[in-house]
Order: sequence, then C-alpha cells, then structure tokens
Amino acid sequence: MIVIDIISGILLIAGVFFGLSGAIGLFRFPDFFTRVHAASVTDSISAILIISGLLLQTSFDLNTGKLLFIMVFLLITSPTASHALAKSARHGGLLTMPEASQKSQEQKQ
Amino acid sequence: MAEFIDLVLLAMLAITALRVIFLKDLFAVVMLFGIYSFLSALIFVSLDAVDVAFTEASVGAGISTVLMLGTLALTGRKEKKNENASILPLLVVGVTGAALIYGTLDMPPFGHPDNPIHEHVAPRYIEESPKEVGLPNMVTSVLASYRGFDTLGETVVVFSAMIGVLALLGVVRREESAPESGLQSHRVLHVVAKLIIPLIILFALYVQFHGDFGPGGGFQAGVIAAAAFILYALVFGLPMAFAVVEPKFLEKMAAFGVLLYASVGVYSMLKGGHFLDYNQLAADPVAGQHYGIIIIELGVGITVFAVMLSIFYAFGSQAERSNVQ
Amino acid sequence: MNFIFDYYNYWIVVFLMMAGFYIVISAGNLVKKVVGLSIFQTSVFMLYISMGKVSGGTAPIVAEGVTQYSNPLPHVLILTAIVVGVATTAVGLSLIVRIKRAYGTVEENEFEDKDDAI
Amino acid sequence: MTGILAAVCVAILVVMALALSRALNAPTVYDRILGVNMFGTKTVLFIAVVGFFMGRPDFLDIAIVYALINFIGMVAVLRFFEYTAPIE
Repeated sequence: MIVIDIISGILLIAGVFFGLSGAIGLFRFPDFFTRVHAASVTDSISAILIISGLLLQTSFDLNTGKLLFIMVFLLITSPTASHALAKSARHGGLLTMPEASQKSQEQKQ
Repeated sequence: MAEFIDLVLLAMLAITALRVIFLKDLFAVVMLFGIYSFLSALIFVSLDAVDVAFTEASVGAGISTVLMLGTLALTGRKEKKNENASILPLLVVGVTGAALIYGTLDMPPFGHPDNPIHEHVAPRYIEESPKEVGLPNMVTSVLASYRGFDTLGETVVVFSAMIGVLALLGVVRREESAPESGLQSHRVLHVVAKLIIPLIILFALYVQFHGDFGPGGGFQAGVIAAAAFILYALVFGLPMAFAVVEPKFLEKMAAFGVLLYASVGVYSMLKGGHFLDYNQLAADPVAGQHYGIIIIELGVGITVFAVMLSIFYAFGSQAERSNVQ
Repeated sequence: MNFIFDYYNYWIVVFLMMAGFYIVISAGNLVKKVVGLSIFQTSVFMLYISMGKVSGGTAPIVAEGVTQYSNPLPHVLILTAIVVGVATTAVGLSLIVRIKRAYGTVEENEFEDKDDAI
Repeated sequence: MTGILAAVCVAILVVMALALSRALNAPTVYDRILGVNMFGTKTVLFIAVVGFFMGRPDFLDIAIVYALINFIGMVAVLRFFEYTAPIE
C-alpha cells in the first residue's frame, strides 16, 4: 500500500513540476509559436502524470473510469486546440521571431 | 485548507472582474468573462454546490461565451472611447457599495451551522428527502419533487426565451454548399470532432440519467447535448448541422418537453392527487416519485437542449449571413 | 482575523456586484453592458451559495459516514436561475443584433443621436 | 498522502494564477487565448485533485464538463477568427 502511495506522490509532483515549467515558459519564451510549444507539450505531460497519480489512489470503481475518460479527452483535445490555435495564428499573419527580425531588417534597407 | 482555496479563488475572481472594466477590446472582455464563469464554478465546487457548479460551467462558460462571440462577430470588436464623465458612475457605485458593506455587517457569519437560513425548511429536506423521495441527491429531489411547480415555471421561461429570440432574429437558411461555411482548412479539427462528439453525447446521457445519484440532471444534460451539436455546427458549418437537426424540429421538440412535464402534473391530477403529486403515479409512493422525477427531468432536458440549440442556430445563421454580404 | 473570515465572502460578493454595476452604468457599448449584467448576476448567485454553506459540511448528496450537509435549498434556486439567466442574456444579445441592424452601431450615445435625427 | 495532495493543490493554484495573469495581460490576442486554454486544462486537474483531497472524489463529472466546454470554447474562438481579422 505504502509503495503505491509513494509512486503516486512522485507522479503527482512530477506532473506539477511540468505544469509550473510550462507556465513559466508562457512568460519567458520570445515569440508566440515557442510559447505555444511550451504550453501545449507541458500541458499534455502534466495531465498524464497527475491523472495517473490519482488513478493509483482509486479502488477501481466508477471514479477510475471517469479519470481515464478525462485523460483520454484531454489527450485528444489539448494538442488539437494548440495545433488549431497555432495554425490560425499563422493564417492570421503572425510571424515567428526570425521572420519578424528579417522583415524589419528589410524595411530598414 | 478549504478556506484558503476559497480565499485565493475569490481574489482571482475580483482581479478578473476589475480587468474587465478597463479593457476596450471586447473580444478580450468576452474571453475574460469565460474565465470569470469558470472561476465562479470552481468557487461553487469549494462551497459544496456541485450541481450549481455543473450548471455554471456548462451554461455560463460554454453557451454564454459562444453566444457573445456570435454577437461580436456581428457588431464589431472595439469599444469606442466613451466621453461620458466617469466620476458620477464611480460615485454612485461607491455609495451603493459602502451601503451594502455596512449591510453585510449585520449578516450572520459565513458558514455558521446555526444561521437562520439553515433552520426552517432546509433540515426537513436534508433529513426526510432521502426517505420520502428515495434519491441520494437532495438537490434533484428538491428541484424536481418538492419545488416541481417552480421548476415547471422555469422551464416555461426558458421556452419563452427561445420564442423571443426566434421572433427577434429568426433562423435564416441559405442555399446549399456555402463555400466558406465551417472551419474548412482545419483538417485535424474535423477528425477530432468526429471522434469526440459521440463521447459528448454519451456523457450527456450519463448526466441525464445519473443526475438522481450524483451531480447532474435535465438542465445540465440538455446543455451538454446542445454543446455537442454546437461543436458540430462550428466545425462543419451550419448547413450540415441543419441537415442533422432541423430548426423546425427543434421548435417542436422544445414544446414537447414542456408538455411532457405538464402532462405528468395533469396525469397525477387524473389519478386523484394534486398537480405534480408523484405519489399517485405508482402503488408505492417512493416508486411513484422515481417515475415522476425521471419523466420530468427528461422533459426539462429535451426543452433545454432544443432551446439552447435553436438560440445558437439563430445567432449562427445571422453571423453567416453578414459574412456573405 | 476571525472577523475577516466571517465576512470575506460577502465583501467579495459586494465588490463583484459593484464592478458589474459600474460596467452597466458607465460602458457605452451594449455588449459590454450585457457582460456587466452577467457579472452582477453571478455575484448574486455567489451570495446565495455562500449563505448555504455550512462549515465542515459537504455537498448535499447522501454518502456513507457523512452527517453534516450544506443547505440544498439555495442550490436549487440558483441552478434554475443560471439557466434562466443565460436564456434572458440570449434575448438581450438578440436585441443588440437588431439594434445594430437598425442603427448601424451598438454604441449608446451614437444611436441615441440617430434617434433624435429621425 | 494528504500533505502531498495539499501541496499539489497549491502548486496547481499557482500555475492557474500564472495562466490567468497571462490572459489578463497578453502581448498578442493569441497569447490571451493560449492563457485561457491553459487555465482551463489546469482547472480540470485542480478539480480532480481537490476531489481526492476533500475525500469525495465522486465529483469528477465537473472536471469532465470543464474539459469539454474548454474545447468547445476554443473552437468557437477559432471560428470567430474566420469572420473577423485579428487585430492588436
């Protein structure tokens, strides 16, 4: 029993660590596309880790099913949302940092 | 710990509300309003109101945000600079706020078990409803059985809101195969939407029929089912959604839900009881309560589903029309 | 300190109510007014739910080994109020769409001017 | 175990606060949406963890609703951008 508690504790803390690093990345990365990268990748891994940490706490009843449902749902929708957002940012004319600096250099010349 | 979570969430809520005041970009205002609804639902969870949180998350954050975005697509995103003096409103708000704060000092302290609100009818609901109605979820028993007449009124209000929106806007139908309808270029979204729409409908059915035992019920299930179809309409375009569920069919469905609810009341009168007296529906009163609650929750769910979806249709078809012009 | 915890919820509710009220009376844009109304509305919901909370209680769904439940009555009132609230918000927004179509603007002072011109 | 769950709750609250502050003050409109999206997913996890922490984990339904509405909200926002060219 105690082993399961330790494993689930480790999983939870690792998940939270990734979540925090993603949130910091949201502020520290230089342009929008790198920020999407930081947020979406860490979102998925922290969801996996935290929910599997909680899964070990259940006793295989309805709650286990619900947690699995949440995990599957987040794993499908969260990357999709990030992808679609980045795509529509690209279509909306947002440039990556190298492109933006190149463009400003061309304007100077 | 519970108090701490409550404190932090309320502080976040206050900051969000404050930011909404000063933003001029209406799109950002609507996004922050979505966050505001999510946060208030979280506070409802921490204050033990799980059913309310369920409703607020699905209705407030989901449907309201979608409808406000639909309105913004028609009216433009920027708020113009306002020349009105802002001193007078600030003064009015300050005086009213001070009066209300002064009023709260006379209120009973937060969370105390002996507060007047917990003394009259509430203990009876808490102690007797599991025996009289036989459902673990007291909110459902009070909503559908003790206050069933009130809920019938609410359902009628929701129904008449649909009539109001349809009278004001109406659902505009366009010719088939509109070129720019739906998110055509987002292939990934198409695949994912096809994957998760059945899951959402399954979940809506679960909420509908599990609402007697856990959080949920007709109102929430109707909104979630409508959200599944709204997702379909957003991704594949309104003409495709019209092919799945006709706007005319929805109007009939909304009326059917209200009538189903009312007919349970009339039936119980025919059986010799009062209006909405479920004890008459079966030989055993508790079984009668069960039948009554399942049927009226179904009526509520059907009405709310039809109303929410046709309101969305009305706004969505307006937006598509303005896009063509 | 205890005094603050006793009334903290109510004070935040009053603050939110006043924030919504301020938006309603000061904003010129009708959509923003509707957002303000919704904020006001949510603060009222929160007042009711705060009153229904019992310290040490839990959600009013019967579970084994639980004796203290929070008050279910405010929950019922607010649950229906939320759905009715969004229905009325939808009617308000559709009125705004009609105003935009009739006057070409949703700024309060602009369409009032046009009203005078007619 | 309760201690770890409490710590995880607090840490997720911190992440939520960071995402919220990004949504409140964003350099571009897309960053705002990104903040809102992150706030939504972290809220789902928060409800799940709080459910276990409070000892009544049967309220995971609310977390499911959050995940679902968050996605639909994102799709609605993208659809909105098809109509109006984003500014800022």
